Amino acid sequence: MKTSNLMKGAALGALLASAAAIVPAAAQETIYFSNNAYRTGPFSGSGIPIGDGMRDYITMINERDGGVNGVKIVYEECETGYDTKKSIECYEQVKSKTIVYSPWSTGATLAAIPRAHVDKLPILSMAYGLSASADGTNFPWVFIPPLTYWDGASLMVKHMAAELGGLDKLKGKKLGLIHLDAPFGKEPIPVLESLAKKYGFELKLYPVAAADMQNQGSLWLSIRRDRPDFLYNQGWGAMNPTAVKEAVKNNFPISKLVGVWWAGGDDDARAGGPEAKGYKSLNFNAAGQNFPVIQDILKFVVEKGKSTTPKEKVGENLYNRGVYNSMLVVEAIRTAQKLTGKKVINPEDMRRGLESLNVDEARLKEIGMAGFASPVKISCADHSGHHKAYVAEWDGTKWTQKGEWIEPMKDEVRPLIEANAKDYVEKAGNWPKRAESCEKSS
Amino acid sequence: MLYREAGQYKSNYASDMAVFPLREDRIGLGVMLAIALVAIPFLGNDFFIASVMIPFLVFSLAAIGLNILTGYTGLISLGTAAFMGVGAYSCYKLTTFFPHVNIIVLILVSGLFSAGIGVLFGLPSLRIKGFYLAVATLAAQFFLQWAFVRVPWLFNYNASGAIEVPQRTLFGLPITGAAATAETRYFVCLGLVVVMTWFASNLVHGRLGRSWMAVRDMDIAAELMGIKLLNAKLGAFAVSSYFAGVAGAMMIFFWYGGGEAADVFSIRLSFNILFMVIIGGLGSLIGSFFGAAFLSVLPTALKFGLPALGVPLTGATAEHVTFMLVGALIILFLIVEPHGLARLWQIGKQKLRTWPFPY
Amino acid sequence: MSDLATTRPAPNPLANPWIRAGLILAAAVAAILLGAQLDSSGTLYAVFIDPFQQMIQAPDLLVQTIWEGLVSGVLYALIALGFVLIFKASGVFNFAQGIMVVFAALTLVGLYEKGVPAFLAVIITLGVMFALAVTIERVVLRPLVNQPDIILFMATFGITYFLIGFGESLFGGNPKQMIAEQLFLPKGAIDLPILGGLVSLQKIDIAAAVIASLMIALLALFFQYTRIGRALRAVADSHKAALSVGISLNQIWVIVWFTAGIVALITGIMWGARSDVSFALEIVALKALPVLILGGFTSIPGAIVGGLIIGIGEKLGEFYWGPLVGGGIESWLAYFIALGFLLFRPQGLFGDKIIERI
Amino acid sequence: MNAEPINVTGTPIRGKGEVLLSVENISLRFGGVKAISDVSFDIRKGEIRAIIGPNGAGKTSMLNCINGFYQPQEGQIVFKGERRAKMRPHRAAAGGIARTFQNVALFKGMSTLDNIMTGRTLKMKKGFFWQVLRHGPAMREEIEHRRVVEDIIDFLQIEHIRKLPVGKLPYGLQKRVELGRALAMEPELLLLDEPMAGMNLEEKEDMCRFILDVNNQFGTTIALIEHDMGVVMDLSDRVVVLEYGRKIADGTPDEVKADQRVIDAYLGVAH
Repeated sequence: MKTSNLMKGAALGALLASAAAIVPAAAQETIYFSNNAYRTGPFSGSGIPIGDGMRDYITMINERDGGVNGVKIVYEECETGYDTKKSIECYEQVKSKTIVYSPWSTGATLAAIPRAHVDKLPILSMAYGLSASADGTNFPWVFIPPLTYWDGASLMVKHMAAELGGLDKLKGKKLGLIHLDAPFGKEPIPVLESLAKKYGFELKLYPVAAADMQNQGSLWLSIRRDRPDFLYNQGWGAMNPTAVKEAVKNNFPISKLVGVWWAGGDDDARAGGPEAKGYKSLNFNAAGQNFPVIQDILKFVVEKGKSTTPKEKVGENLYNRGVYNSMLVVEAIRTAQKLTGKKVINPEDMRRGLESLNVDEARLKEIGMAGFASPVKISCADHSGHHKAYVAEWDGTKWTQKGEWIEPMKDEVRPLIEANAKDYVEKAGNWPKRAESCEKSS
Repeated sequence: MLYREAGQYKSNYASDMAVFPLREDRIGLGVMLAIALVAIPFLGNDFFIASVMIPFLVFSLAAIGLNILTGYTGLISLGTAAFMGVGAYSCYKLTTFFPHVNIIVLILVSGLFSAGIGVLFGLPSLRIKGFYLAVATLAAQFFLQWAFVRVPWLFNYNASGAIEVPQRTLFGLPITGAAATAETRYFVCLGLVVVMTWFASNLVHGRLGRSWMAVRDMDIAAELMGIKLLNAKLGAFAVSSYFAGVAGAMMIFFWYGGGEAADVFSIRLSFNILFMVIIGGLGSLIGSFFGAAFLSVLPTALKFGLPALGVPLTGATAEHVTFMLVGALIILFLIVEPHGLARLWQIGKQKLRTWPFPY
Repeated sequence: MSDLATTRPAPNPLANPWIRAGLILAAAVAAILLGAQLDSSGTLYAVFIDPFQQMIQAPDLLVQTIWEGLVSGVLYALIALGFVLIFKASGVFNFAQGIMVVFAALTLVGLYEKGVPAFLAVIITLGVMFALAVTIERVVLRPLVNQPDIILFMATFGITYFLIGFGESLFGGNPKQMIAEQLFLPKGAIDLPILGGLVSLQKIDIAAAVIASLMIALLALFFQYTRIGRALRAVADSHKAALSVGISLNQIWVIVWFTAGIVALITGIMWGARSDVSFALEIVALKALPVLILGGFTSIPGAIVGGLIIGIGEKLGEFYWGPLVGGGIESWLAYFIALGFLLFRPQGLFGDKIIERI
Repeated sequence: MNAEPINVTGTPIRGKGEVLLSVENISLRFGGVKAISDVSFDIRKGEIRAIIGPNGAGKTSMLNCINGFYQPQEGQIVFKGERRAKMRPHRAAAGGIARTFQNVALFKGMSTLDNIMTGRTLKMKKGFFWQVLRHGPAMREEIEHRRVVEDIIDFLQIEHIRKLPVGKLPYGLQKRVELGRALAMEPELLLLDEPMAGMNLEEKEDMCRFILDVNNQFGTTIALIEHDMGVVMDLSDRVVVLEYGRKIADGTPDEVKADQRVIDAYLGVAH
């Protein structure tokens, strides 16, 4: 009897929850922002620091500044466990409330893209998701700053060339791509293939099935056999620490192993022990606490006990990336407020704000992020910006910047993106034509 | 006094052989259909319809499919999700080959591909039984899931490896693609599920269904009665996979709306559908609905319902509690009624039949 | 009583239209393959000749591959062993064995992170596994006694779900590092220059193989020479007969689940030391299932031999034949190997004979 | 048994009809164990043929050979003039051989009605698509066969348990349902494996009556294994006696009763 009552209650609750969907926004001057978090499941090792960073930055803005131009941001998390089904549930749940959808998984982004264009809800997929969505003409509602996986792949080639001493030295070299055998993992393949053809290096693929993330033995044997000169790791979750460990175990020169930015978690590198020193990863945000913005988070949030993050975890690479993502949200809100003159903005306004987003060096300094990231500018046609990133290196205890910020090969990537976007739109059939006008300022 | 068989005489075999011989049952069915057709679309909001009802319908259909195999024929399968995937990918391919054929026809046809693959992976069932077979079906699960990722032809060589759901219409109304409203998608799903459930009910009440159950209860005796084990078992695999395939196509076209499909049809989903069948009741069609309702609606209800009730559960904690609660409820239900929710339903009806004088 | 139990004589497979169609199809495929020439670019060459040439040309890699397969085979066998123990004694197909591995390892690492000394943490973890065994016996097995197998199987799914939620809420879901050094597990590798190449054997892998063998030997002794061991064997033969001679089933179940818990902990430590401790391990545990069908659900030697066949088979397959189809075949190859064996021995390599009587 | 007069000699052709099935030099081994060695006998149309023998004599194995469940290593079976070394179970069923089992082998999860309906499987021809619709031809066929099944239910007097799942029925009734299921196949040859095992006297009498009625009314040939000598001697026209897989006697009940080897086999020989 007890159970049936409980079930009834729960079912009723679900109805109530969905019925009460509009409440928070109506409260007073607040902006509601829901973020898909994954603090559970096999990927939570990455999900927790990211979620912490995002939440703490927003809390800091609310605490320090009293919100954005006086409007507090109500931040809520919808737990997905990195599961597409739950992400879609979250989308349905928040689509009428949030000003921007933050999917936090490539699968969730892919599922949300068509819906968002009908529901007119902007998606901010920061350096993940569908690379082709950088084409603002066809995807007016999707934003993918500061760069795409395809840019990342081109950066890898540039890095390789820099190590070897020039693009012409690439000829005859071998690049291995270890990737999760899923859309996320396969994203860089087309760009790498086209670059391999152009520069005459050989591309070897090493797919890792999701079930075998921690069971990479035979894959690394193949790597031993093929002896690639460089390895690019498009991995996620438990796959990354395993890859680092296996590289160490198989005597692969660890400095030649470069991860995509999502393979740059502190836990990923730490797994390899002292031998992992020299492991590299692409990055578009700085790690560490030596930035005014992180200090402010410590001061206004962590030390006041308003965060669940332990102090020593603040400033870790993925935490800072969460901070960066929230910064983009906040800056876009600010831009939207300026554009519309409204204080409380709606998703439509948010889209305009994102499209006109321009965080230059000066602005970065103002918000305490000088040197934390490269400037970001999004335009009507270019929803990514293809901004600079750098190669980070693990020094045995933390991530450090190695070398300069490098520009992706925009000339190579952009045509591919536009062709791909066109292809996507054609296959989808009846894709809504862009009706939203561009801002004059951008 | 409402639920009585007294006074309802059957004067011919046809009426005695009806699936719902009692008038009250038929009225009950009508009421349920009315609720599904009228009350839910009018009273439910988008979230309820899109995230509760459509998943429930899709899972019910998949559970019916698995129930035909496991509940009626006694063959355990852990590859349901893969067979669903075959349906989804076939349907996707069919939409690109035949863009002008109605999507519902394509969905129904895509089930045939799933049925074919199901028969192929059902062949070992002729030699092996029980848990051995269950593990053998895992071969199907992992192989097919690998193929969904590794065979680029299946996803039209899309760079992202994802599949898109194009917009298709029925009587001028979009029923797939992002422009289709939750209500239209719900109505289409409901229609398909009702018709296919009717088909399933016809099958299990006829000769084929009896052969399946005979194989389940005592395969040797069934063989000596002249039932060909090969045909019965492979037939069950075919029909079961057909249902799974249609459910899979519906899942991608009416619910997910495209995206990272290979990931969706994972072993987890196979397990979930098996839970639904067992919790709902092996060998019971209505049980499949109960099981699907229990296991697909409960987590959603807990996640979004508890906070609404004022229980301060957020994010991760809610997820952990959901996992623990679902686990505990599975065990509890098995202890209380190992024959599933369908048996509880029957007992309830029996009580009602004799109420208020049970002796 | 003239019904002699027997295996039935095999029916003539050719009489069957389905199988005949299958054979025709296979013949057609073979003909097409033969059409492809046997030169170095043909498919046949790539399938039947090239891999073996590779093996001969680089024997060090072959040895390394087999070693890798051996080690993962040992670990699969360990997980499978947990299944077999429980299946023998209680007839339960314990799906939760995988999550028990994760749970045990997480408890160990979690306790260490909370400041408990490593070896004390091991002891406490053993205590936790014992408590788990008692709880499962009380809450799950006892009320479900005499239910059909599939119901008990489902109940272990319930346990799995519960443990996932419970484990994550206690220790968090992020991957953790195994405290291998603190447990004095060796690190580093031994590089053997053989056959004109270098074969590197990880010390942790050697340790894993040694510990696994030791544990299997201990279990064998335990079964053979102790009173509880005899009782366990009696229960495995017949529940009712065991009951009738006064063996307490409940006690036996606790012992068996606890033993499986110990096996799980050791598996967790070994696997955790090789990669990391995280919930993703639960999926790796599924690999124990083909091992089980290969070795038979009730045979401990079967679990070991099966583990080795699967481990080595899938590594060789992935390494030499995987690239032909784009790689990643490791995720399903194990099941196909097992299936292939099953078609010839439906009861597994060492399983009890299937008897059909009427 | 004696309460009811039994008209054993009522049908003139009894025991003299043409041969329906003959077993020729059958040998069956399981590994090293010889279950049946070189046994031959025949069953004539319309007779009741009993197979008796002590435990382990190979009686059930013999029935299993006849309906193709076991395949003898040597010897042949000629059924309705067709000679074959090997028989497949469903071929036997299609040819008109039905049977019941020593330990009831009913489909426990199904109702009495459904159990007996499975006996009609071979007679039902409507294809898959009509079954999916369960209307028109499929429904007509279903009703037509239901009628036959209802006749059998009437005949066996099990109307009251028509819709109950058979798993929960008492043993005697289960045996009766099993007989009904075999009858539903309208067999030419009915194999009964200890149809009266574990029954009380009253149930045995009922079962005897059913067997005789089946034999009389439908003209079904019956081969039965039974331990109750009284029943065997009263019911059967001819008896074959097996011991240790060999045939030791074959003839009318009176002949068999008088045979010294049979007496030895049953009472034991003083060595």
